[in-house]
Amino acid sequence: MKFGIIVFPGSNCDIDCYHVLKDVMKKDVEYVWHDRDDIDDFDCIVLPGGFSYGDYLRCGAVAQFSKAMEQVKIHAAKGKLVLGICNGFQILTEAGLLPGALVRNQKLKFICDTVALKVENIDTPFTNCYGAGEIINIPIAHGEGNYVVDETTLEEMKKNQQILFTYQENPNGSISAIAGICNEGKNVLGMMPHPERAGEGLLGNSDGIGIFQSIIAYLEGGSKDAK
Amino acid sequence: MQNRYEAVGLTKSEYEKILEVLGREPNELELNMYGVMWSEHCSYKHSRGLFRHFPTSNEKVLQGPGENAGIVDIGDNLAIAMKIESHNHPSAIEPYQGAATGVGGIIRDIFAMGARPIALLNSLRFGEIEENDRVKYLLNGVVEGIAGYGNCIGIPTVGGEVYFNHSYKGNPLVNAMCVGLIEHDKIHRGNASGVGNSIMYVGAATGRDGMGGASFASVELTEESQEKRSAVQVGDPFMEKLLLEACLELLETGCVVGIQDLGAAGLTSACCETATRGEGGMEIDVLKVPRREKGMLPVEVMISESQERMLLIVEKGREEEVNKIVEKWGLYSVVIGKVTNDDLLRVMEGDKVVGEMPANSLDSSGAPKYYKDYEKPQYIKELQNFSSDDIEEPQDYNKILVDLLKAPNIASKEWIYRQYDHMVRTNTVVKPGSDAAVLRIRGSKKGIALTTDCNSRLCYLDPREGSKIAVTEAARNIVCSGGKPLAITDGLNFGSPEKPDRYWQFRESVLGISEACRELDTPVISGNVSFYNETDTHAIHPTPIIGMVGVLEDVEKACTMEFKEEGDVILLLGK
Amino acid sequence: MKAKVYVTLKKSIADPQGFAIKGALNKMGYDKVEDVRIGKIIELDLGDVTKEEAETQLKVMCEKLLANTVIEEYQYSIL
Amino acid sequence: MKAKVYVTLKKSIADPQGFAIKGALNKMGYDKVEDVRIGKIIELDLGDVTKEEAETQLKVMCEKLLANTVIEEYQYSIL
Ligand SMILES: Nc1ncnc2c1ncn2[C@@H]1O[C@H](COP(=O)(O)OP(=O)(O)O)[C@@H](O)[C@H]1O
Repeated sequence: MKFGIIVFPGSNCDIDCYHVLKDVMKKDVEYVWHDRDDIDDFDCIVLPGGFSYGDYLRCGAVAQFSKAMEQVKIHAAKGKLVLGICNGFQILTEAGLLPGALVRNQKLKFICDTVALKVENIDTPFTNCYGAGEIINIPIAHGEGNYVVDETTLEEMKKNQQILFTYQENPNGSISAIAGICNEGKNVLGMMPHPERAGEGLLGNSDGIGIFQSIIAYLEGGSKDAK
Repeated sequence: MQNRYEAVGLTKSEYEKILEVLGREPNELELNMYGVMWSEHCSYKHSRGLFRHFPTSNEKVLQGPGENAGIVDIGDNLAIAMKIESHNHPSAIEPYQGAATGVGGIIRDIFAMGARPIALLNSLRFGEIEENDRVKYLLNGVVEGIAGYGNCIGIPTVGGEVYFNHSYKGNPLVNAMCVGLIEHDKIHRGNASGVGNSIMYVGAATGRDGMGGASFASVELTEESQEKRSAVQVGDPFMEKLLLEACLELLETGCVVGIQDLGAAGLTSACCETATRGEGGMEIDVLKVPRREKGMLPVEVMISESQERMLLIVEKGREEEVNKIVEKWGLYSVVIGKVTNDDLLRVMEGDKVVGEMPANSLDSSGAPKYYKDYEKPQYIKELQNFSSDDIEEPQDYNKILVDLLKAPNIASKEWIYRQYDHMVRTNTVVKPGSDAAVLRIRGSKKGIALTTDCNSRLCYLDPREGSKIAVTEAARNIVCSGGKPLAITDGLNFGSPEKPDRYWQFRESVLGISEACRELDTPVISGNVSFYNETDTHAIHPTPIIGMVGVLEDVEKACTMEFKEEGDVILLLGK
Repeated sequence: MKAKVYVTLKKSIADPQGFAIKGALNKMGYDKVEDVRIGKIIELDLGDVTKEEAETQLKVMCEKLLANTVIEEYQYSIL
Repeated sequence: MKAKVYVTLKKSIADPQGFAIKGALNKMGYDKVEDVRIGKIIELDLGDVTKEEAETQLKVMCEKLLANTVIEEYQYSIL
């Protein structure tokens, strides 16, 4: 089982994801420079947080054109796993791998804090280690995490159970308090909160570990399928 | 008509000193280079003389003042680089960009040593917030600027302080501190050695930024230059992130013998400082310097303060290696000159020599140094006559408590630090809101504690005692978090040194810091002086900001300040 | 060839920034201000291309990069 | 009365965002693109005011709030 972390110019949570996967989860993990086009080896691709290309124009807008992202689209189409965190989520929506878009926080300020999330669907490769409706505390750090999507798509997402995480107290104005969603195939997850920042007791919180555990359990074949 | 030298901010005797050094009249380019380098900001001419009082070394200090940043040992072959810097005047003009570029500048100082920046802190002062929309505008802009830069580049802003006081009305203070981690054998210095080695330029292109100062006034400017000159520098944290990663990767290769950031006075200061610390001479060609704008004069190129640029001294023959790494990060590098052995800084425009002077006459080793007259101000006597017995005993202490908690200087600063990403890089063990921030050092059991402190009211009442208190408060914050204080960086913000009462405050403060640091064995390893913080009506309170680092042998033992459990015992230590 | 691209949020998308500015203007005494919306102008120097080339280029640039058509609409003018 | 305000960075001020977008366009194959600068457009509905009122109001709004005249310049048009 191998994880690949795509590094764009301006990514800065790449090493945090690497650390959690390598040192905490003890898994095989590699950085993937944005201009690489060979990602066949990886079972799960992580798009880390940060400010790819300075987040200029729109967050995640420029990163979608990298060679690696073309490969990520193919990887996702095969049903393999993609986890986009924060800026990674923004890139996934810009690239059309996830519906909707992320706009400025309602109160216009950048917010760095730890917030409570509800796990809405545990029947996915990313959430199978949580309990149904479990409340977890995960840090957020973003200025543009306000999720918007049109009503029809929202209804479809609800019907398909694509909403995986919601905020207990909506910090940024997201529609339906959405914090994280997956695609129809349930193999691509985008979330604004940072599970990799909640991976160790020393940092005060390890609620985020469940996501990585779920992925590993899924890849080891012990758990739910991606449809 | 104004004299040539006055137009660039120099005095008659300073001009005569230039004549003596050169043995001739300086041309416009040279005069401007002396003007910027001998400015207070670059030469520390009014403060340098007093620095000898500071304790600057002990067995843990690996690099004291004089380099881009100071470095102190924390054991296990690891060390901490740190420095604080002010960006007060730019922030007063344009709070967002002023604060942002302040953060950018201090980060470059840290990675220029070869250290990876791991934390930022900021110390802010504004006028009274309740009465003034301008103050709210400044606070908002400054905090957004610090957040905008630090968050984007991915270095956590883990602490700081903010105070509101009428003396800062019209003259806010914005001091940014950066802390880096480095292994002992990887320390780099801004040193141009090895005759024939290449001088390379990396980073953003040069524009006419930051050239609004008096020192530029005498140059005959084309209309285009006039129009395009801008006192406001704009930060590009994305570019800086690339520059940071590229430079750290370059330093690993061993082909870089010296590295220096282009800060105040731009190329002029980077060239003369690296030359002076190295072999002594350097020749550069302004035509080779990448430019953002057309038609720039040599002098504009030499003193531009465009952001996100670095100067590298590269082993001859290994330039391609540099280009390759830099290109990988989407930047470009060019050779703009070479190290020479003639002790001169020679500026070329193509084949034409357009300026030439002894390199060490420009930098602080050659700049003038002044000891000013000082005099204890009258106000001190009056204020010190005050006795707390003259205050009536309050009737309702509960109300007083609530009033105190409401006071902006005491109330929670969460509104500020919630806008800063203080967790990125997942090392922040103790987050903002406690006495000091604590970061773990990956790959070891250790942690470091960081804080900035200064109560400027106390410094106003008695600069010497107030400064001692600032140092000891920082030390207590470190100790309460579980750390052992190691060293400080000081951001000295004062009024005009040319006024005897302000100079007295400055001198007293330096003596106070020195005494406290000697007592605590926390040497001063770096710092910054910002003078002339005054308006027509008043000077700011003396504000010597102390940034301190401490080490925790076992980061698991870090302590936070909140009460933990009902029934725990509360003890009061000290009188 | 120079061009300007105007990118604005679709009507259906909330604009918190515009809303905040409306509030600030109302507070400044402009209490009749009913609506404020914020968009972007992108000024481009397309270099040495013909007007037709410019036209096609701009369309692709907008669709692909300059605007996110999920939430934004765009217009452009060639100068 | 509706109006549009255009706020752009002064020529003398560096525009890192524009520079980065220029780089992205060049990489996407538009290698002739020479310069990109990014500004803001503010669309206002000023409510029930006369054209003259709108004119004076806009000037003050721009100077005080909509543009940061230290680094930006503005233009407006009343529709
Ligand atoms: N400008 C700031 N930036 C980041 N953190 C800040 C800032 N101002 C205050 N803080 C944080 O808020 C907490 C309380 O600050 P302060 O009131 O200055 O503490 P104290 O007076 O107890 O030393 C500290 O953890 C400090 O780091």
